[in-house]
Amino acid sequence: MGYPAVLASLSGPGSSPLPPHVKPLVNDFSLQVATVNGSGSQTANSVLLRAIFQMGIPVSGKNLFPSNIAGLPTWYTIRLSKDGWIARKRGHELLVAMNPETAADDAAAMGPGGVLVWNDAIPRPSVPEDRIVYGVPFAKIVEPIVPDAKLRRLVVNMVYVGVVASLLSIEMKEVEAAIQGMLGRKKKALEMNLAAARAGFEWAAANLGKRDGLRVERMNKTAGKILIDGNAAAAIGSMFGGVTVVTWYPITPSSSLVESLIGFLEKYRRDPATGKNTFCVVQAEDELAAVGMVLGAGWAGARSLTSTSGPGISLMSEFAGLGYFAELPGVIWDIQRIGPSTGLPTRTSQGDVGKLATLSHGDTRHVVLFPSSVRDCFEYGMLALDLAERLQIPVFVASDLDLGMNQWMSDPFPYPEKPIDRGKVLSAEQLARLPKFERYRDVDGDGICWRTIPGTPHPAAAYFTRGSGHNEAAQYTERPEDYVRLVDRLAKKYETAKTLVPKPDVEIRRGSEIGLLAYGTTHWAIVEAREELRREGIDPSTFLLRALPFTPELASYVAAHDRVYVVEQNRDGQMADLVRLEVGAEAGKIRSIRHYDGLPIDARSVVEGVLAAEREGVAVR
Amino acid sequence: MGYPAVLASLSGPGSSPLPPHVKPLVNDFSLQVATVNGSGSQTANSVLLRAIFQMGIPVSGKNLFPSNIAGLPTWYTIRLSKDGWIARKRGHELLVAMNPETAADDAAAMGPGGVLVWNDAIPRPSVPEDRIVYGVPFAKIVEPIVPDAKLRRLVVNMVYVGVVASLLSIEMKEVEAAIQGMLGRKKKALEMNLAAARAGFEWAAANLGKRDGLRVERMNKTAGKILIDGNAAAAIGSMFGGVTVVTWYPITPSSSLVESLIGFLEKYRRDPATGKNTFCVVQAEDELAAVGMVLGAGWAGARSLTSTSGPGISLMSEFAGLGYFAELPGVIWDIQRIGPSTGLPTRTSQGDVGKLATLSHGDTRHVVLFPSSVRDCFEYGMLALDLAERLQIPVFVASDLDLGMNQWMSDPFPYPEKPIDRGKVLSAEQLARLPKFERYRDVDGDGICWRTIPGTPHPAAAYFTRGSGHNEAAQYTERPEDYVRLVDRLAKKYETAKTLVPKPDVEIRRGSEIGLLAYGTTHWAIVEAREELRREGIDPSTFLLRALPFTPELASYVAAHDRVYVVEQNRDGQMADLVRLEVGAEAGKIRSIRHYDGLPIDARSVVEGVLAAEREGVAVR
Amino acid sequence: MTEAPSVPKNRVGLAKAEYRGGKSTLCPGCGHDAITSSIVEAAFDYGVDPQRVVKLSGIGCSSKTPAYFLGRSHGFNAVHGRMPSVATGTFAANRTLIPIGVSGDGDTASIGMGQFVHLVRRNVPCVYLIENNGVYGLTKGQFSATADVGSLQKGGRKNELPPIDCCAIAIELGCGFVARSFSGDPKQLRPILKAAFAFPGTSVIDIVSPCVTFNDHEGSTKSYDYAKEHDEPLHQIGFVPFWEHVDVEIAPGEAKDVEMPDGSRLRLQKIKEEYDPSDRLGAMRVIHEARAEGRLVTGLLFLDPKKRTFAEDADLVEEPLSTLPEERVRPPRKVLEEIMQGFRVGSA
Amino acid sequence: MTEAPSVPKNRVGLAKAEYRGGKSTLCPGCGHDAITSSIVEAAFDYGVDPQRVVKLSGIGCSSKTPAYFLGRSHGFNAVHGRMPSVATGTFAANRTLIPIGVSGDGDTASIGMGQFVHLVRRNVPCVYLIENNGVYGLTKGQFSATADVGSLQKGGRKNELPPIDCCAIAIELGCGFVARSFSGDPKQLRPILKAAFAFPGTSVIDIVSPCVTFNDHEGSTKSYDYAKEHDEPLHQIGFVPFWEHVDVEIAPGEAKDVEMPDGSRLRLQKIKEEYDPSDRLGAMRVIHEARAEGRLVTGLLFLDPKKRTFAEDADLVEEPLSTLPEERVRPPRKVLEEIMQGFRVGSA
Ligand SMILES: Cc1ncc(C[n+]2csc(CCOP(=O)(O)OP(=O)(O)O)c2C)c(N)n1
Ligand SMILES: Cc1ncc(C[n+]2csc(CCOP(=O)(O)OP(=O)(O)O)c2C)c(N)n1
Ligand code: SF4
Ligand code: SF4
Ligand SMILES: [Mg+2]
Ligand SMILES: [Mg+2]
Repeated sequence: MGYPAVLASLSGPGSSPLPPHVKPLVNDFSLQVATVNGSGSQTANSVLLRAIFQMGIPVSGKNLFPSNIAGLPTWYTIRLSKDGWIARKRGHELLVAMNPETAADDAAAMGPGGVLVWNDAIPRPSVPEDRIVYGVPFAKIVEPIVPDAKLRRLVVNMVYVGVVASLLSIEMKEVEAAIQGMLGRKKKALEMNLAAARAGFEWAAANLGKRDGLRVERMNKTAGKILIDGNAAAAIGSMFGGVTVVTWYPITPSSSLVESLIGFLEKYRRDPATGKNTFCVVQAEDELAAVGMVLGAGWAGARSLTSTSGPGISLMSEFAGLGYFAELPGVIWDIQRIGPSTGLPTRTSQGDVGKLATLSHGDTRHVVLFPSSVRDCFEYGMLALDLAERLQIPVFVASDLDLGMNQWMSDPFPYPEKPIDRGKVLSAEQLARLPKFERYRDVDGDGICWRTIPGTPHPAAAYFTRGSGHNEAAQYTERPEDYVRLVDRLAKKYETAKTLVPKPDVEIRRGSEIGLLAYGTTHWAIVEAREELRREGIDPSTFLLRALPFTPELASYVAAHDRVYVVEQNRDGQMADLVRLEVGAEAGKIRSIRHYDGLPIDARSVVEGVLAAEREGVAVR
Repeated sequence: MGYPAVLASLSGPGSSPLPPHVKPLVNDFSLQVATVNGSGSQTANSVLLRAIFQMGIPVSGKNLFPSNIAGLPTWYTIRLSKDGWIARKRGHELLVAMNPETAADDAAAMGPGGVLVWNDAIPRPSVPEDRIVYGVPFAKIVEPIVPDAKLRRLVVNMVYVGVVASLLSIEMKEVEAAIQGMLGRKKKALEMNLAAARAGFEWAAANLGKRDGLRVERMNKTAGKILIDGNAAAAIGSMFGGVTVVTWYPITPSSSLVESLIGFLEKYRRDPATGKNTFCVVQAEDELAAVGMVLGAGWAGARSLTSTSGPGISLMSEFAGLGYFAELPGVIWDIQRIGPSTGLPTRTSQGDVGKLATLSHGDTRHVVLFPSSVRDCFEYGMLALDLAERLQIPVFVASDLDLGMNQWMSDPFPYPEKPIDRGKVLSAEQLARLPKFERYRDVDGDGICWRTIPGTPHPAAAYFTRGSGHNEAAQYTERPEDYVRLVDRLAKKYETAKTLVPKPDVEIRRGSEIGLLAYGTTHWAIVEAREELRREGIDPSTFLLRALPFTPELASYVAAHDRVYVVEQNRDGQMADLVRLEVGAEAGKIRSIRHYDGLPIDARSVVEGVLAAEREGVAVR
Repeated sequence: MTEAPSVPKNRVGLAKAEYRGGKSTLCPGCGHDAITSSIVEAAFDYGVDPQRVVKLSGIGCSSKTPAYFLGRSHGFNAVHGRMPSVATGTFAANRTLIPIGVSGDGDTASIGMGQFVHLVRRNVPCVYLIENNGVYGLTKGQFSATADVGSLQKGGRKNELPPIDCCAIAIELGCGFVARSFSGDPKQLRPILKAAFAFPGTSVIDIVSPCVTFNDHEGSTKSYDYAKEHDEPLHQIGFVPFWEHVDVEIAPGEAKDVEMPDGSRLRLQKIKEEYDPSDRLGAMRVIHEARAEGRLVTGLLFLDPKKRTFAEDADLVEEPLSTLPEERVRPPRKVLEEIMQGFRVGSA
Repeated sequence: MTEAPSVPKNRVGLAKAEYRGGKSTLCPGCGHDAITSSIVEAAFDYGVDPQRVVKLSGIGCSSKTPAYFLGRSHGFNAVHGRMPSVATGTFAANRTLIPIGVSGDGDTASIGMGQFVHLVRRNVPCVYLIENNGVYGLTKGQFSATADVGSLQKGGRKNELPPIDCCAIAIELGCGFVARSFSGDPKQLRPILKAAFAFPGTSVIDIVSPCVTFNDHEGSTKSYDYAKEHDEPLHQIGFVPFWEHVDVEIAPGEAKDVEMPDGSRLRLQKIKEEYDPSDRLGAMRVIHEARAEGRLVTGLLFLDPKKRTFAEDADLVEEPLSTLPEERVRPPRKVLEEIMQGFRVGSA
């Protein structure tokens, strides 16, 4: 059409020389879009994110949304980092202010040189002189493109994409490719959105004199990579892990895990011959039922999972103990949000980890995996199902809202090389060759016994499962010694689990007194913080914890350092406590850095935490 | 009638000289009665216990019963201890064997000199030569007394009371007084049982040549004292604590708390003028509902409590977090039984304590009281209600089956001297004088805010309670800083709780390297063990922990010793872990002694645990 | 602020504004907001004392609404599906309170079914509103257990499971006041709400309340269009409060007055056929037939004004337990002595 | 062990002894043991394959009984009140299994009400037995939610709350097989059980099963005496399995045959009045009237043999999901590549 060519020829708003307080920043800043929930800005934000990503620049996108369907403020932040940092960064350098309610606060959060793109239909937020302000008549720009006023409300967002692209020199062809990718299947929407982005771009090119220092420049750091949220990654992993029974009760931020899993299963797991499902998804009436179904299914031989968040975990407590004690496989994803109670349902946290470790009354110890990346989500999607069957227990995967619902860069996931592990299951043929089958006899000495699956066509296959006292032959017993033998074997099984869970990722700095330790999404803040600390003269080691139970690497790590900072996203330092208990007499080395305001942790908080503690520590010692 | 006189003149079975392997034991042994569940032996056992108690001898009675209504084995053990030890003692010196199924094992559990009273209707259990065996034709003895064969099954148990009384020189007048006390209101049963006891006594006096060394002798150590179970004591305390709303869902071993509370309330808490109830008891449909009702009632101004056990605690998890976060008063008694899951529902444990400490998802910390005696149960019945209202939180009381359902000696409970504490409640009059009421404003700086009770007749009284984010004015908020301020205040409130919970009971042995630490019923084993250890050359200090959060005494105690043994009744050393976390760098001093077979812990286990660890420790150090 | 002198006051001396609450944060057009307005109107008209009202809810868009009405009443937004137990405890603590429970179809018929059933069984005094949109609004539109067979989700997925009819369940459980209405029909809903205020036990009101964001499309049976098209009121309802004398004669067969325990009267005017709200099985039949034929039958389905309530079963004193003075809740010294004596001699 | 050659075998070649389980530890005379016997008999007669049966239960005396029958079947004694979810998961994992769920009145009508309702709503294939004694046996005799108004507890306390009728609830929820029986009437219970084995969806069977220890006294409405005196069978029931040809003519009006999906037939012989088990509202009426008059109406209350089941709704492959081989549950490499491409370009 010639049109793109015209656009490409435009080099962005005519640039004037930068004033002294404006530093040029290339591929290393954050931009925030502040809108109203329900205004449909999600697509626009994703387009921006993808366009930058497609220009080869490392990005991460964080959606900060309210527990509300429409009307409350919402923010989307895109961080560009030429160095590849993907943790949240405090503050932002560019703000697109569409929401009058928060505009003042949002603008105030920018330092000198900050760039404000402001919808001129709302009151102009007042900012100090040394911020750069661009007013944009969004309504006027979108009007000619979208005659239907109702639709306009949605499409107007794509206009700011164009404006920002123009300001930052984001290539319009990438913007268009991103829109195409997202809306390719919806022709009308596609055209309207393309037009809106272009209109924004053109208007900005024609009307805004570039006065700020922010710029995007093509790099080559994202080639072949994907952008994906952790919940989708977990869903994909679970599908390739051969999940057969999925149960759920909707709850933010876990719903999208099962919702995308349903999408994949319906597409890829229908029997080619009959069109019938090789999976069963049940929307349960609540989480008590969801976990009961998962354990019933696991008992009956399914690869089963459910996904939930805090309140659901509490409701699963009773069944978690049954699963541990009666040795029932099943996978429970906890996409953590901030509690206690309903808390802030759309804010991230790592506040359940201490609870998961021993969920349920009585003596229980659970296996918990901590994915830190979308790749982990994919891998643990498979691994958790394997571990649940191998260990015959409920396995928890503690993700969080930040990982689960935000967009993360990743290399594409590799096809699994290892076959599915169904654990110790006796077939009818094996039973026929055995002198005797006893469900709870530890014949291998690893605490894990052989089981049979209901429906196994052999008269000796049956056994009785119960949450009350039972002996090796699965018979009811109250004898003190039978009980002790049983729970001691379960403790032994937990020891065995240490050999099966994923090992930590440890980077030792020889000679460093200081070690950082993180798990899950906190990892990204500590690796970035490590570089900042290095500039401050501290060169800490890092330890990415991947699972409970702890493996021996933890004790060695603590032994090798004088002070170990456990960094996490909860008020009470729940993991720091678990680490303290693991390292016993060395507990005095453990320090806790906690970030718990519901926003993803940023590197700066870690740096400040370490520096403050080190200063204090020096004074104390 | 002359009859008692005749009986009193009989000095017990004609005594022959003791063989050399038979040591005389006076007021310092255990006797066990092994029967079949549902055979009605409970009354007979209580009579035996009371008769000995009335002779001034310190006793404790432990009922070991199955999770079954009729047909499975059950045991009742009475320990006589002239020194006043009331923990369980391993083994028994006298066995009344009524149950053919367990007779062999029960008899085998006795050492040389052990005395077997054996119902000659069952096969004679074979015992080594050096045990003393008395066969008793119970059926024949009871037959002439009770013509109705159905009743006979029940009354036969009273015959062994007579036989044992005769063998041990328990005074028949005390046996009769005990029967009178228990059955005084049921004339027919009273007479029949009196006759049965007498018949047993006479038959034994006439037919058994005393050949053993066991004897009961009158002392003066129980004058004025009461014999009571912890659940009844808790019920009494709760009534005098002014409880108004009680909810429950039946579960062993907690049911009897509420059942006896209902009895007391119906008797003593009906309005004298109208006959109407000044309390409301609701049998809920499950524990989720029971705790929801308690917190709803607490919010609305009731003094409310519920009582449950392990599985119920798990089901209460979600509401526990709401109670913590929204600051709702309510008391939850956990009469612990052994888990995980259904576990052994009629066996004792301290396996929930670690869970209660942080019950629910997200960052929560709870106040937990640990009664160790029936007196504590009474006191905490009141205190827990006060603390719940003072701190505006759910307060847990972690008792156990051993304390709750067994009979314990105690001084009678003193009438409370302190008035009921309703905490910070604003009346309409106070509201009228205040410029402004904000529900969650920490005006006093102790983390506890003032509340109003629904129904308060003032237009400013209302506020909105929620489990989601809220600010000082009780308005919904998702702002990160509001959240942090709120949960930090809750943490401060937990600090305040440290000044309000009961202090530990500490006995320091100057110069001792070793400290024992226990809580709840475990206390009785450590005080006895201390004496035994002293004989082994170890003179440990003791620390009776009474509550979470820990008070500063704990850190001082650990600081004052080289090694602190935390003794408890669960597999995982749950309290030892909590103590380790509390003492930080000194965690290395903490050692854990665990007893978890479902039987109440005995002093011997503590002694063996300490000695083994000390030996090992010496080798290691 | 001084009020304009002309603001009308109700029988307890309050203006309508005093029955309002905070600003709604629901989607514009959400059925729940219309119900909120009806509650404000009805509470004002009936002259409910806001200081005695407690507003209780679970979790969901619907459960948020208690923050939007009766700002002078205590409110309690509990956990998902467990409001009934909180209501029960609240009432036990203070029997003079007037609980208004607001729930959603997910909150009641899915996670909350057990507690709902038992609240009704106990007949705990409570105006229990189910703001029924057939989906989980707050979690973005999944089907709830009241979705009709064949109803389409926004993405096009069809619901295969039969709906749970909370009214039918309530009637089966012996509930004394069961009604169904539509958020878009305030003329019907308001008198029903006033009658519920006058009713001393549990009143269950199931209100179709369209979710404009997730369940207001073609193919949904809980959309505005569907509800309007299929709404079949059983009668026209008027509420005559006890303090108003009405001498209007009723032509026989045209209308029927039902007296509430507080003396107020519900006037039910026949529309097509005579409907007898005291006939439990008749109500069941009407519900079953309507369901089979896809009709939305609204109105007062069942009423038994004389049902025994929770407070009677519990034999409570008249005063709130919550504020009984110490001397009425702590027995005297001699009682403890008597009890101790029992444990001394073993007769306790 | 070699068997005596004369032991009769059923159609799957098993002797009755092979349907027995462990020794009961319930109180002698407990109604639940009689139900256990009936299950053994019915399973033997029907020729159920024990290797395909799963026995599921909650917690309670009743819930212990799966250990006492069908020793050759897998059993699962879950947590209190939550057996339905376990049954649902089990069936989802393997649709060829035959779940027998055993529950108590406490386990179902108190703590378990929510899960019960949703199991029925989903029509998960399952023979669901409620061993109904009106009390919590295992915790020593507290009233459950099925206790009748006015029934006396052993200590003399009177129940004030109305009973929950699980049959009525099931019928309201559209359950396709609803029956009530009495543990003391094996002649009626056994054919009902056989019909339930032949039924492909949820079959709810509420069985009055007296608790001899806590609820068999005068004044109880769940005692043997009360049940015997008030039992009013709706019909005499015979079960004619599909593999038996019967040519007996039925005199019109005397009996009625209902065909089950497996070809078996239920023969219902009129006792007093004709009863039509396909009439949902009629069944409700019978239940309500009986309740009001204190009669215990037993028999097949409702049957709809063609109800859609869970497996159809879930559109499952025929084979058990539990044993599908890896190649059927792990999609091939190219699928992952396709998915990755979607996330590369943002079209996923
Ligand atoms: C225990 C628990 N599980 C899940 C959720 C998530 N959740 C919040 S609201 C809701 C459903 C609300 O549906 P409904 O009651 O119909 O209310 P609506 O939003 O449609 O008005 C769910 C599942 C939760 N808050 N708590
Ligand atoms: C969560 C939980 N709460 C309470 C209990 C205690 N409990 C065990 S069985 C039972 C009631 C059983 O009653 P029912 O289902 O009628 O069976 P029955 O014993 O009468 O046959 C209760 C309350 C439990 N096991 N788990
Ligand atoms: S999502 Fe639906 S139910 Fe929730 S506020 Fe919006 S319209 Fe109402
Ligand atoms: S207590 Fe009752 S229900 Fe339980 S086994 Fe005994 S008779 Fe049966
Ligand atoms: Mg809804
Ligand atoms: Mg029962």
